Amino acid sequence: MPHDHHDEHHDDHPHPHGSELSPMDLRVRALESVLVEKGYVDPAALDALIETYETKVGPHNGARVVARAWVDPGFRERLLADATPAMREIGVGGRGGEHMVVAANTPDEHNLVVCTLCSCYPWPVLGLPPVWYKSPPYRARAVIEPRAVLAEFGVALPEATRIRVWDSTAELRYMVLPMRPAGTEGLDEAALAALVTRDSMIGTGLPRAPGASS
Amino acid sequence: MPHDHHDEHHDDHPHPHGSELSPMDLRVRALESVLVEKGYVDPAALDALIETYETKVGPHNGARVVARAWVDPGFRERLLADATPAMREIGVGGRGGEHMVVAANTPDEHNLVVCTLCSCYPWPVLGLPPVWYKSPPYRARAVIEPRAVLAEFGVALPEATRIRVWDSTAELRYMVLPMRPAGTEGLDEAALAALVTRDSMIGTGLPRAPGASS
Amino acid sequence: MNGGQDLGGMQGFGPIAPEPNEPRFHAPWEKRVFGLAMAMGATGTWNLDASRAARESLPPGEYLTSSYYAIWLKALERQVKAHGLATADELATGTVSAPAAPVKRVLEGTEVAPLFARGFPSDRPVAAPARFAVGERVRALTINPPGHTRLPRYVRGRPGLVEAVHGGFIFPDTNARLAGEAPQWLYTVRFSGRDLWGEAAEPGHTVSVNAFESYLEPIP
Amino acid sequence: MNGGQDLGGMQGFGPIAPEPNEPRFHAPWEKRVFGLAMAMGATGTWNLDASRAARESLPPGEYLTSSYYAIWLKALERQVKAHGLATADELATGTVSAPAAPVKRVLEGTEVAPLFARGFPSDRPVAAPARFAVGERVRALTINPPGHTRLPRYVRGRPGLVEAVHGGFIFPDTNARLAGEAPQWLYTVRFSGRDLWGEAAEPGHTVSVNAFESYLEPIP
Repeated sequence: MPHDHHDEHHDDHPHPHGSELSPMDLRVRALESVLVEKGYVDPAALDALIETYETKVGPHNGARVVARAWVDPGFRERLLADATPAMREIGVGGRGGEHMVVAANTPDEHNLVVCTLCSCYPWPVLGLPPVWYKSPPYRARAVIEPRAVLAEFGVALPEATRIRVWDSTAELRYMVLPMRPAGTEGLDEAALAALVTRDSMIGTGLPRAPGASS
Repeated sequence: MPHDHHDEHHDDHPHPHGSELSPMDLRVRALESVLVEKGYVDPAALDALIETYETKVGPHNGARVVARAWVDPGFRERLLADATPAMREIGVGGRGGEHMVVAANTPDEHNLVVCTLCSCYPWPVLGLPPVWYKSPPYRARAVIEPRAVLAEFGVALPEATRIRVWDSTAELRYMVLPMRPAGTEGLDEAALAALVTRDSMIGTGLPRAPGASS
Repeated sequence: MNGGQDLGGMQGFGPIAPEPNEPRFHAPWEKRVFGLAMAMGATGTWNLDASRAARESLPPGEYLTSSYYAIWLKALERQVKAHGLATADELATGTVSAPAAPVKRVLEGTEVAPLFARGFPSDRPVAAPARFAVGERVRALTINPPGHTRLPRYVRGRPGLVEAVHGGFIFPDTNARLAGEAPQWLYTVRFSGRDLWGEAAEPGHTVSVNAFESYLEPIP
Repeated sequence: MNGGQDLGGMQGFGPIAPEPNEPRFHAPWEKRVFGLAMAMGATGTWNLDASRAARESLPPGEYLTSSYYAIWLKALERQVKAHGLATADELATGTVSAPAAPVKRVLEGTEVAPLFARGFPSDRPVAAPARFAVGERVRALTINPPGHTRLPRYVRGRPGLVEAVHGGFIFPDTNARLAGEAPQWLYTVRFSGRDLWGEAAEPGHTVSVNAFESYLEPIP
């Protein structure tokens, strides 16, 4: 068994057998039982899917892409020209990242990614999206008042910096390439990757400064 | 006491004292107690307000207006030119009907009234609006698919009839003047008024045919 | 405010549900809320536009899942608290624990019939001449104010025809925030279904809205 | 569909609520729903666009008051029932009482890693040349289809600039109703904040959306 909370899911006839099971747990358990028993779902596939997205994919993948782009101008160029094959060079890609676009922040322009219509997000690059990214306030406000949204995330940009919002309305998926922080000249790629936060690749944050606690 | 369900509202300290009181009843009772005790609300005014809108105003007022317009061409002309004073001639008007507009149906054009933003409705002419008029489905759909809405109300208009929707977005209030049904030549004003349904004055219905059961 | 109240053109709500022989009120508390909202409005602490603004500022999910008078109740409670007329604790307990605040007036029982029969007109004189005339083509402005407005989203940016000029009326956008009646010319503007909804609109369908002068611009 | 999902530009939701050290899932059932939705998608009974359509067809009030994975769950239950894969009674009891229906394929545990690492590309060849070129001014059409579409309301009728031409992609509006992939050219179109929201828009703000060719018309 690859994970912890599992034993409550594998008896055939779900029923209330303890206060730890919420009505939603019971409802989902019923659905799972039926779909598995009818042969539509292989329990091993279910386990593998959950394990993949719970433990394997995550923003560390995107951070590697960013760090590489910071140290390798050729990679950066390929990444901005056609992100999907460039990411594949370092083993990043897959479901939910089949058609990647990378938008580079500059002193003049800051990029911000949203999906107003649902929750599109580059899974293999950033993992599953956080609740706030999928929530009505973010989806509603990012396109109409992005500067106010950024301020709420503690990101204060100069007045002159333009804000470019990307609404993920098709199967393209977006990652922001943040600017490399000052004072990082001596850092190697792994140390740089450690400065790259998830939010800095959505556009709602900036990379950590070197020496700042993570 | 002017009405029936009243005694549960007049003790000073609401508390659960019987299963007939819902949580909402209790919550409103608390509010009422505080507002009355603080002297903002005169209980006699509250009674009078509720009695007025529960028992006095209603679509019978509008029906009188319609019937008069059917029998009196001069009244009809004044009603369509400036509805508020015309209605006052027969004692119809007041709060929620300060600025009335009457839209007359013709064989070429059918009128339909909605308030997409809230629940604006000509109270002294039609009474308080029914729940469906205030509900999201009606408010959402009346302006984008009025013919489909009319069909749901059982009103099938000829293809060539234009549909004119009035969205009550300010303090003007609308009443539809339906066409006088065929076969009503011999009826007096009171008999005609009995054919005028509330929905026919909103535009979601047509007057009853003479002899049809009410 | 592009809130839960701005419903024109939304989809997915399902059928309309008329109720045969619908009662005026569906529970005892509904009529009390109705009466209380009317009586508190008469104190002059706020106005009708402010009450609409309070209702539509409920979070959209809550607005859309609350019954009509539940929305009135929640808004009234908010207003009462916001204006210092009662505390949250008083509303929770029903027991008065803080002194009453002064209000401009209290509606007496004997005033209800004459006042409500007369009504509360919203027309006000406006010194400037009307900017638009009947028959003129205008466009509803693209505005998205965070506060109260009476220009629904579905007409914004759309061209229409002025079909009536109604005189000056209280401007809800300022009145709702108690910033003055600031009366403006009010128009009826008629839009074609195609201009509002596109080529798939039902044929022969128009929508008329009442629009304040500052909601409109001329079409050159 | 102008449903609860079409959120761009709505107001009244209040602040965004980031959660420090947010877990991947907030309850055991959430991860099961996630996995089940993925696994059932892999049976080929429906597609990703159909699943989006199922989620957004929840009544708007329910959509806006349901948690994210609750929306997934409700949509998945609907799809399973609509395609005859299970009955309402089976889902209520968790007990199988009807024979299984055939599905196109069943995802095996060993296939997950290679399949999901490879992904499921949505680009498709389109024979016709692209109608629009980078740098061209276009207008998003005014459309209000009752079914699934990926053109958000807030850009409809608004002028923008083509900034990228991406090749052919599956057209969600047909694919969602299992009426074919009908690939179309896909563009990135950039809109100014002022064109979308009016003069009060934040300065220097633009929004880029991905728009299918049939969502756009040239600006003469």
